[in-house]
Amino acid sequence: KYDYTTIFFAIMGSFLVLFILIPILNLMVSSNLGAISANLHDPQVISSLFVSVYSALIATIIALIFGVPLAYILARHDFFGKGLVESIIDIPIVIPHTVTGIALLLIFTSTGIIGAPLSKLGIIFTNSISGIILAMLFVSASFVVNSAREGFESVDPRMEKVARTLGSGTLRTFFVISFPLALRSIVVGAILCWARAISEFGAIIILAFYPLAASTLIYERFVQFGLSDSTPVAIILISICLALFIVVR
Amino acid sequence: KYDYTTIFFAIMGSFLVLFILIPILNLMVSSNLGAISANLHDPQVISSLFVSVYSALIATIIALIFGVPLAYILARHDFFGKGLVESIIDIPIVIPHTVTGIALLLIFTSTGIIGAPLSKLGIIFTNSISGIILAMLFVSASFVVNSAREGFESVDPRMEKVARTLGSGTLRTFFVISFPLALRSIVVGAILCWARAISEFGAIIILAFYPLAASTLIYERFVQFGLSDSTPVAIILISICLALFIVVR
Amino acid sequence: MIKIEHLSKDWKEFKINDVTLEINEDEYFVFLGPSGSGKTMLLELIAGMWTPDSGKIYINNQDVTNFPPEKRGVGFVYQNYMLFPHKTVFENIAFGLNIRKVDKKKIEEQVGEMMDLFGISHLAHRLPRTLSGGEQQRTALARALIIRPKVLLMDEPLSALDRITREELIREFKKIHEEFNITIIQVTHNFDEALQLAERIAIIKQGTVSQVGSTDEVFRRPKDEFVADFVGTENIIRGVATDGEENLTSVDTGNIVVESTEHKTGKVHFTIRPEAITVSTSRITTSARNEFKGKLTEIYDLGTIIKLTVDVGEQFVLVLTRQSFDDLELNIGKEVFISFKATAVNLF
Amino acid sequence: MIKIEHLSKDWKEFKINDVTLEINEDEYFVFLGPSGSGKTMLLELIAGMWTPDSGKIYINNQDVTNFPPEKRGVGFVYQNYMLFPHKTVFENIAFGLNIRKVDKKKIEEQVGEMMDLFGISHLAHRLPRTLSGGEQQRTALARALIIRPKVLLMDEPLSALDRITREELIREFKKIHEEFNITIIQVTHNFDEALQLAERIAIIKQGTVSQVGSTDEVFRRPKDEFVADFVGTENIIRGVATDGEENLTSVDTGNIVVESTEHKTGKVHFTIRPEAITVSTSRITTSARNEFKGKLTEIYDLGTIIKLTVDVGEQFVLVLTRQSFDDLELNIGKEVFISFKATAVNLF
Repeated sequence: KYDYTTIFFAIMGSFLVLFILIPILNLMVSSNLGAISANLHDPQVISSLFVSVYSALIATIIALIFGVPLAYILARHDFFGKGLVESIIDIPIVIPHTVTGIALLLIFTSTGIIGAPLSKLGIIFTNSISGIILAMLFVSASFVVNSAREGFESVDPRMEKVARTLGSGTLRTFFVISFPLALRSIVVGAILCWARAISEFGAIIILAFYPLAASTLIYERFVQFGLSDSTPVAIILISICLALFIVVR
Repeated sequence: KYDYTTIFFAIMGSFLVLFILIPILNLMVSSNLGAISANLHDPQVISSLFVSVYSALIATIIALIFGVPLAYILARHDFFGKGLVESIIDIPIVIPHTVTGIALLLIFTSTGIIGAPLSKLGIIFTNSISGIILAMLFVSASFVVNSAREGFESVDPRMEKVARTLGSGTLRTFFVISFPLALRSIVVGAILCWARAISEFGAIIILAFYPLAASTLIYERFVQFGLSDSTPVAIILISICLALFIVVR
Repeated sequence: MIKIEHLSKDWKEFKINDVTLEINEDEYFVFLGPSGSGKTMLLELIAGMWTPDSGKIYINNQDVTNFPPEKRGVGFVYQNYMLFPHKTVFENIAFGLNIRKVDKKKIEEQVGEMMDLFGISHLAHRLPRTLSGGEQQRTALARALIIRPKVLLMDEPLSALDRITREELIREFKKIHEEFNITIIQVTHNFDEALQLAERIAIIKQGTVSQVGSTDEVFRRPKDEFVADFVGTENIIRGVATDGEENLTSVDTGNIVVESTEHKTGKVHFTIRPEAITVSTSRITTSARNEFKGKLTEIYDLGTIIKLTVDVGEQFVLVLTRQSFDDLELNIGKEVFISFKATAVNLF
Repeated sequence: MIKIEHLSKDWKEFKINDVTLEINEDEYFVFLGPSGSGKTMLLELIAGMWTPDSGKIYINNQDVTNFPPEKRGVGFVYQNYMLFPHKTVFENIAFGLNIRKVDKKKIEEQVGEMMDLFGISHLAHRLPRTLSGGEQQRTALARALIIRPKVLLMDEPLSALDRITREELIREFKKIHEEFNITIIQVTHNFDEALQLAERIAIIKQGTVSQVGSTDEVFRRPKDEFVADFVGTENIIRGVATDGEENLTSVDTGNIVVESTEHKTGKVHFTIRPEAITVSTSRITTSARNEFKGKLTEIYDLGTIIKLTVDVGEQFVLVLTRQSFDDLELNIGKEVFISFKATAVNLF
């Protein structure tokens, strides 16, 4: 039924699929339930999971508050410098993670241009949850913006125009028509944003080694105790991420 | 000309844009040229940049060889399990970076199920360039697949069908029609793949701390000598990434 | 009722260029033009969906140029219905009343009446995607009309529908126009639609108004080659016009001389509508001033009618019914006579 | 020449269901059907772009069911031209010869001839996106014909073009059909196109062949309501048929009795094409077996022709030219007589 070219391409493609799939499956089965359950009772593990999950959640909420309006503007308006704004939003994807950490630390440290005034207000970013949230927001906000934008672009602007002729103002039209219709994409973007936030390590380790986030804990265990002690924590964290990933799909 | 809703949305959106832009600009201007030039003469910096650039290039080439055929299959065929394959390709985006390192180490270490037979052939992944390439390929291959797939989807399959009726076989049609027309997207995917590869830190630090990649070096300098000594290397690395990013846009 | 003065707007590939137009109260007005001519943008400008670069728009003698759409009191119906997909038919129609915070019971009553009028009451709780095209367009109409707009704007409302639904809706449009005492402006690229509905037509060409007039005027006296070609005149022939005898104009094409009752001299085009030309197999005496002998060169069977091309020095296209065609026993190469009145020759 | 036997294919929303069909050598054959009827898929099945679920396809008595497209020797032309955008007009046309490793000089010669034939020589080094629709379609035709296929398949080749270009290309299709000794299968949803081009037509409905025959057969004797409706018969009326006198069938609609030369009894539909009905203001003696007195209820000005609805108990639609309409001095409500021959009444 399929010709040789298709079969050849399919074989080539399978390598990549297996290369990604096998390490993940192998990880999932490589620790016994006893070790996992012991780790689930370790207060350090629980607290680090809480730090990761909670910080990623706050970062996602902030990304939504500022990202959804931006996405709507990008979907509906053409303006001078639009290309530049789009580029800026995408930049964090290509910046090395440790560089991100350095860049954020320079500006948010208690002597940095933003960190200094805020530290007088008692807001400290080095080695604090705020710092973790900051790092996560920086690397993950683009997911909310890009996904929400796609959602808004799939809503025909003429539908909004019709709502306008029926007496609905712009803000009301946004909340009654555009937002509900783009909601699915916004939710997908939020979940991707959350997952990307939880996955971050390089920027966090520089900005805020403590309080330990889950990905930092895995690294610390690996350095101090070796592979077998870090594996159960890795399994717990990947399970949370994969569960959410399956929800998105 | 613009109504209040649009202005309000634009202001909200600007916060996010500035939040990303300011740390990057600040980083770019926060070190003097003397320090940067001194670092450009430091053999450790040069060698780490070479490791990053070279490994990312190899990872990208491997991703192209296996990813482009996969992208073509995904763009042209419907098959059972297609959704699963698409999910697997996207999984690395949501896996925490240190977990990726653990997962790859488990399987590619010299006692792992793939690492063991390969180590007998002299191919070692721990603390070697091969390990760095491995980590990079895992986190970045999806960029090639997704971008190439978009490229192939933008080529009307009927154009290929017409080429077939004119006497061109499937493989020839791929190389004469589909590939040249999707080339732009494939190149964009390759550059994004390369940038994502160079940005990786968490997986690399677990799989292969040595030879020092640039992002690892930044971390090491930061831990040993502090912020001001790691900044010049960060500037050099971000300049390379931004230069490539501008090429893509 | 609606007055447009020197309206211009330039946006991407769309352009409106210095349009001045007046549409009367309760008129059924049609913008007719090819796709990309800017007719949709003109309609959206009237609805307030764009800010014009320059010019003014008046509705009921009020300058609404800077009014947002929600303040203009116009209803809008799109080709692709643009129903809110997350709301039922009832909720779609009730939308405008909900915005106006109308009492819940009154909303139910009014929406009910509207649904009855369009025969869609049984669809009240269905979502738009489950409806046929015709049902969706009726819902869109009901939704636009329930707020009792002074003006109803419709952008190609029939283009996405099949022939039968189209004819049903043409009848409903006429009914709405009579019963609602409403000014309707409809955009279309289909001349037949315009003929069946419009009281007056504006031909839109590349963002400008090429000709305005009653359907009959535009149809019988196209102002330039573009209009003539667009409305489907088949015979467009060049020639040189000179004053002839009996107050007629003679147009010499180089091969034949045609007489017209219109006055123009110099290089001209003239048009004759295919159905204004009579064909016969022998010379007959009629009141027609123009009669030529020629050869039948082409026969196109178009089903309901037959289209012939006759070469009398110039090529003329004419149409006749199948019965007449059979009666005359025509075939290719046959010698025939064609005749048409001088009043049927339109010069420009 | 082409034989299709019990061909079936089910893919997503597209479906071909047990199609059996024979197309003769050098025939101009048209698949006519509404959009979504599967006619394009049928064409692509003949070209080998799909593997059928079941059934056989023969070209020149050879079973090609499992041949890939490159081995079938068919040319294919799409509605949207599908020119290779990264190749010039010359390179597009030369594509098939390059694949065949034809000598470079010969390629130049043959492509040159082809471009001359279609009048596109001046475009040789232009890229497709810089061409008009008509120029692109001529290039696509030249590209398909240069490999001298036995069969030329065309999928809605005229749908994306304007009226004038369409008529030019219709003439060129006829020329190609004569000069190349080629079997042409064309897909269209436009009945007029089919009438002007086809020797035989297959009406496609939801993946099945509804009727096959000469254009005249399909047009005058639609087999069922779908075909009748699709080809545009306006008068479809129900009634009960009984054997009448003089070997005729009488159809009683409840309001009038119509006579037909066709034989059928029981519940039937009958159709009469609008142009087969004659209207007059006084009773006249003719050979027509059916004559009814009624009232003129609707007048539609369609430009070239006028469409009338006459109520004689049943509603009949008929068409006449503007001149006849003016001569008869018709207006709504006027009492008129309609008549039609028993041979014009089609029962099914």
